[in-house]
Amino acid sequence: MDKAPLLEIRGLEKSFPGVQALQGVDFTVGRGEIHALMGENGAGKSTLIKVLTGVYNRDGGESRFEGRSIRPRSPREAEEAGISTVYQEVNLIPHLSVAENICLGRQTTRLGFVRWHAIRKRAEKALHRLDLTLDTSRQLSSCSVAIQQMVALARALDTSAKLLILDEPTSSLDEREVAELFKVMRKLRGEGMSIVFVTHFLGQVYQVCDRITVLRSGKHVGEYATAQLPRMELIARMIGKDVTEIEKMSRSRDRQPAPLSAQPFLQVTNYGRKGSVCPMDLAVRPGEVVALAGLLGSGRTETAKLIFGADQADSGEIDIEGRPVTIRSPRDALRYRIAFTTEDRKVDGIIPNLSVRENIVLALQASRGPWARMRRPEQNALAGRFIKALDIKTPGPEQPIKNLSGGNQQKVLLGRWLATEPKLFILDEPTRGIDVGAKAEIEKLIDALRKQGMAILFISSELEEVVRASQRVVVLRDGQKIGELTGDEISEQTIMRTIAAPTTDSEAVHPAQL
Amino acid sequence: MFWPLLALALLLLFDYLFTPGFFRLELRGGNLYGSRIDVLNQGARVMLVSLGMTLVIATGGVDLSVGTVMALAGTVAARLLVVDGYGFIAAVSGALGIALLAGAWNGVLVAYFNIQPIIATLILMVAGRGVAQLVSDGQIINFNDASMVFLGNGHFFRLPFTLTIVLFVFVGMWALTRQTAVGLFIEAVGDNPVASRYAGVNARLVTFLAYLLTGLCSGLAGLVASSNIKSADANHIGLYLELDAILAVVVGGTALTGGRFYLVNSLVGALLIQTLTTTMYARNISADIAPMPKALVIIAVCLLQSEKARRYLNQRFTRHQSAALPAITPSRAQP
Amino acid sequence: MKKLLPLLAFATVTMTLATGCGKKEAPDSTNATDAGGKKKLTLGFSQVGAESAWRTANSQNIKDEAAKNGVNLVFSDAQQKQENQIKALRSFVAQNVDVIAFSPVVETGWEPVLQEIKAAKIPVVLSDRSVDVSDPSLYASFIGADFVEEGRRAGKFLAEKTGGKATIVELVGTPGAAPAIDRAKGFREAIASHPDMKIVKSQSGDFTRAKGKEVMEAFLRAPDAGQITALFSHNDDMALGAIQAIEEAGRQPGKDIAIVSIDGVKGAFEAMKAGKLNCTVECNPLIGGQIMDLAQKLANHQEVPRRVVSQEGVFDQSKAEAELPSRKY
Amino acid sequence: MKKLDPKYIPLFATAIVMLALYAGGCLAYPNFGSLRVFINLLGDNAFIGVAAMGATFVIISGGIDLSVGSAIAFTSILIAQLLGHHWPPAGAFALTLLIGLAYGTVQGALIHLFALPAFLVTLGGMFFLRGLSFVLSPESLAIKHPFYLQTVRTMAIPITQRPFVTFPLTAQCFVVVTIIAAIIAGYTRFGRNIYAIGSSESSAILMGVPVGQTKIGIYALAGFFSALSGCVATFYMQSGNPASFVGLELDAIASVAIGGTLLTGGVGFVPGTAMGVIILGLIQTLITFQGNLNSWWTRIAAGVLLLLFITLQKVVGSKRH
Repeated sequence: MDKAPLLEIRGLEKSFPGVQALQGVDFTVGRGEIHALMGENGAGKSTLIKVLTGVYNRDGGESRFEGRSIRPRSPREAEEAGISTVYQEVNLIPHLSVAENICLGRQTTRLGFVRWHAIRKRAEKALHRLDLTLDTSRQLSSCSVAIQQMVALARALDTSAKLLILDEPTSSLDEREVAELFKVMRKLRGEGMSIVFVTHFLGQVYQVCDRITVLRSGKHVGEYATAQLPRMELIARMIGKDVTEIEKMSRSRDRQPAPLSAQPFLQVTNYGRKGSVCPMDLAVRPGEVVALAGLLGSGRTETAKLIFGADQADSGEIDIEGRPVTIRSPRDALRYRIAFTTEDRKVDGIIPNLSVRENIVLALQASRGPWARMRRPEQNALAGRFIKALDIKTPGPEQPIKNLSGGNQQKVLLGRWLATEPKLFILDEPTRGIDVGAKAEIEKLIDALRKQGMAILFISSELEEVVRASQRVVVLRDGQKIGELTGDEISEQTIMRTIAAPTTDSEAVHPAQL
Repeated sequence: MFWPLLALALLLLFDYLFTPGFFRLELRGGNLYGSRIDVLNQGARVMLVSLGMTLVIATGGVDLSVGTVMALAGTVAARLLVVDGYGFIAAVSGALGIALLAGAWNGVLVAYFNIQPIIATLILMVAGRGVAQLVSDGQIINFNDASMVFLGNGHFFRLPFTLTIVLFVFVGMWALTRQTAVGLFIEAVGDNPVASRYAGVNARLVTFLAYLLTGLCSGLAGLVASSNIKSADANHIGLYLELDAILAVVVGGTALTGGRFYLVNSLVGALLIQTLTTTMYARNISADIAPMPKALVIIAVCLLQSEKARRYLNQRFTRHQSAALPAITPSRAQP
Repeated sequence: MKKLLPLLAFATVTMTLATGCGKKEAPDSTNATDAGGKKKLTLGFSQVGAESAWRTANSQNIKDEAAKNGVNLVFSDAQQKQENQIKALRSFVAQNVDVIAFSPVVETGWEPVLQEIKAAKIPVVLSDRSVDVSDPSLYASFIGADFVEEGRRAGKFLAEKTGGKATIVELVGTPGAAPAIDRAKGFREAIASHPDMKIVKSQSGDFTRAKGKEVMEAFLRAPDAGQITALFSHNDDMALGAIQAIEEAGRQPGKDIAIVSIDGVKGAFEAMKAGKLNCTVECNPLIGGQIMDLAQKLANHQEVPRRVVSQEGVFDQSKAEAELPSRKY
Repeated sequence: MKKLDPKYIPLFATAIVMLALYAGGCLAYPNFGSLRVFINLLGDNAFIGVAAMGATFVIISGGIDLSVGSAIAFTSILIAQLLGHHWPPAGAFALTLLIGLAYGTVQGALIHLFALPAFLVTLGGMFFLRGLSFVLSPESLAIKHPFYLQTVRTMAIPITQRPFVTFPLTAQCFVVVTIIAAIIAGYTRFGRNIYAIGSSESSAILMGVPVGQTKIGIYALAGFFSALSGCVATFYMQSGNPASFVGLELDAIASVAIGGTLLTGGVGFVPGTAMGVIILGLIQTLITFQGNLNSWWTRIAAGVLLLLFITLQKVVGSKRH
């Protein structure tokens, strides 16, 4: 890295309505290096990449590529400048052939007509650089995800790319496929290409990356040489902690009482779903908060969805209060008094155009069925009660929920489920994206519910919160349960250690680095 | 509520000023009589169908087969009365039975087989009229059964009896959707199907029910339409009525993307459409040209309701960004 | 190459169809024969649709007469679409029928298909409606009512009935259809000599009852509606619809407003009996027998008259009661 | 032969249905197998075929166009009027096609720029053009221009003399337009972009496909094909009729669906559409040959086929996952 860096971004700003996604972010990528871009949810990784590749327009800041100032206005312009991207989920056209996917938008033409022969040649050539031979006339959707990923990579290589951005390319690959991908990445690096590698698999970062840039909450945390940043440190940077500080305050937590009952409300055994959650055991008792901890993509949300019946399990049993049951849909879950607030409020939480009142009564009404409509006074009383109890800031119960702030929307959703008087409450990131005051209130609420004897499954990426709230912590990594902490074991440090600890069976992918 | 009423008011004002006789109302043969009564009477069919269509559109779907279901119901009733010699009750039950069946058919295809609503209902729209022709054996069946004729021609409290039917259906529909939780569920499913499912709503059943009710409404409209001319004409009953109904619902402010629905507004929308038609008749404009102003009304109202259109001018400055973002196409049909 | 595959498949399939089945082409080889070995006449008939009671009676009569005369009838309903009718006619040619008869949906646009039929040497009988073609040899005979005469008779009756003084509204048939054009023409001829008879409004009711009613309602809404004293309807169905509209308007059809229409369907006789309709000029739909007769002659290369006018009368209320029982349609 | 790609299954089913119907007709009715019937299938359905090509592109892109029938009627009456006012045919065609292109562009722009549902916009287009046709002329107008009286006929290619069978201009148009459409779909960037948008619009954006331009272009193309179909229809009918071609959009959509095009977009075959058109034509012909079936069986059969093919698409589609 004797020459000037390939890409140099200074003070990048980008905001969306209500969110400052990037605040003065710097990012530098040298020539011929693999550079990891790390950060938890909401850190601004994908925004940074989308600005870089022209999907979004930036609000401020500067980016220089090969010494020239660039400002691509579309993915195509970015490609022309030499920046190619492989996105998180394979963003290709499933119904078209492999060859076409590689060349779409820049097909070889003669007199305006597409030359299929030339396109296939090009595609084969691009795949060849990845040491891959395959029938390029195959429909993409008939290929495995790994192959699709390779096709996406080939597409990126088909242009004369100098910088390749891989946005979480490994999330749906198995170990062998990941190893294959890494081989290709190293080969490309050898050819002088620079690669930005976005991933949440720590092991992988230490396996292939030369340097690491960490973002948190839209801000630049730091840039480090991989070899000089121990895993523990990296995790600490990502979640915004200082390792030494954590070591010091390892006993900062007042011990919380044991659960009220020994009989678990929910007991899952060997419960899993291919491709998302490895079979695992999990129990939640009344009066107990069990936290699911792990980094992004560790399978926390997937586990919750499985228990709630939003996804269907393909192995294992589930017992409610000691009796075996089947939960195949959220309606089943509701029948067993299980509640679930989802991670993504906008997509699967709020009904945006309906009022606060209607959003609150919806689940209770659904559990009562369509014919036993709650009378209006009852609805008003219910809505009023939760608006008051949860201190929901709204001009009134008839306000469409979309007009409320994130924190208040979250409270409405909590209210929706509390109205059904659940026995098990699954809370997936209940405090994400809401202000500090509301956060504290929600934490207090969780504690109060626990004391009332509710069983709570709590998911949060903020370890501090996890430690404060839970009696038991189940640690997940890569869709697998890798540990369970109880009582005094629960501290940010131990959780991080568990996450960072190498496991014997995946040694090849996650080498010890701590 | 504001836009359709304003449009209706403007149209009526126009008629008041420029269409002589439009506002005359008199008592003839003991019944109220005049253009405005015509609007109500002729508009009854559109109103009936719009009521059902409102629910379907609220779930994010659409039902193209309403006109065909009208023809089916009318023909079945006439056939039972005239050809098979059954009584009035049997005829009406038969007609409404077939209408419910048609609604159930659409509902199953959309809710349980996940076929896009446009296509699923297109099947019945195409084939149904053929079935109606078979039922009538290709004939126009004339009938004189007094009860049957009363449905579309009788008077009640000096007003056309059809209005009573509309009122009855409206109240029934209102009770069914607003006095039970069905309305809330429909709105929830139409607004955010995933979140509704997570909240425990049986989205499929709700969708199915919407199509079923639309079938019933169309059946009633078909009875009224054929009764009005004392004959069942499988070719012509309800022709293009689906378009008027969709228009009435959209003008009434229920978005084609689903969600909140407004039964009363749909009725206002239906009246607006019918007033438009009647005005054109009264002004001696051929009925054939009538679709043109209707089309302009559709597009104008939709543009007014489109957020994107409203923001369009503001966005011109940051045009590039909006072009790069995926256009939000409101199609729930995608699997 | 892959892109071409479906196209190639398609081409192959069509080629196979064209050549494989094409060999069978053999003129006149396959017409049905009856038990006696005598060649059975095949008649292709393309009907307009089923838009009115008159039309369905006409269809039924043609089917009945074909059965009675031992004619092999290929009947096709065009659903009031000209494009369907053209397809049906061309299909008749392909089927090698002996004679083609049809009632055109509209007057225009028949030149090419009639030329094709002529090239195939199949005689054509126009039933009930005429066509607008430059070459008169394109059809052999036209059987049906004289629409102009019908219009004249209606006009004459109305002139007598009202004493030559009337404010008339007119319900026109399908725009562009021969009966609509000719009936309007004949009616105007007949009332031309009565300066006090005026047509104040004229709109299409498409020959259907529903439209007839709707349009009449609109007529009756106009501020000068009170002056309307007579209605001329191009067919009975529209008149029947209009009668309903007039009754709803609180006026007495047949008395306040004199009504004359054309066709003579059963419903019209019932209305006359009830005093609601003043007169219907018969347009006889029972021309099936005559068509069969013409077809037989044409198949045997006999001379046929170029114009056959169907038998019809004018019925007013006085004759209605006596005539009603004998009306089948 | 490689393993059959599942997306071709509906297409093969279409071919089989078409062959079966044809073979059935040949067996059941004498003369059904004649060359004339076969050519009639192309010639009689040419205007549907041409319009269905436009609909194919729209549906592949995941949209819908309901204005087809009205657009054809409008075009036919426009041409009749222009020729009646002594325009030269070439000028009349050019103007008509231009208008078709323009109105398609407007529809596309409304759909893309204002995010209005295609269904609604084209419904508006359907109403508007139907009304406008009646403004141009309330009744059908004969076209007496010599181009129509002679040239159209002389342009038919004679095939056999006894019996005298020709390959009419309409059928020629159908074949040529099918080939052009197939080339657009398979061999132009524009065509490939349509598939990409229909399969995954968000991916297409990220892959640098000019989505907005293409979407507007699709509707413009559909408008153009509708206008072209109107021209073909005037060759067929030698008249313009504002009341004609009602409901043709449904035939077009049904043909496209029967031809194996996925109604959710992304997969579609131009030749399949041509086969779909022919299948519908075959059903109609069969019913005419049968001679005493109610012609409404055509509609019922079309509905049943539509259902069958949609079900087939669902089954094939779900297997792929």
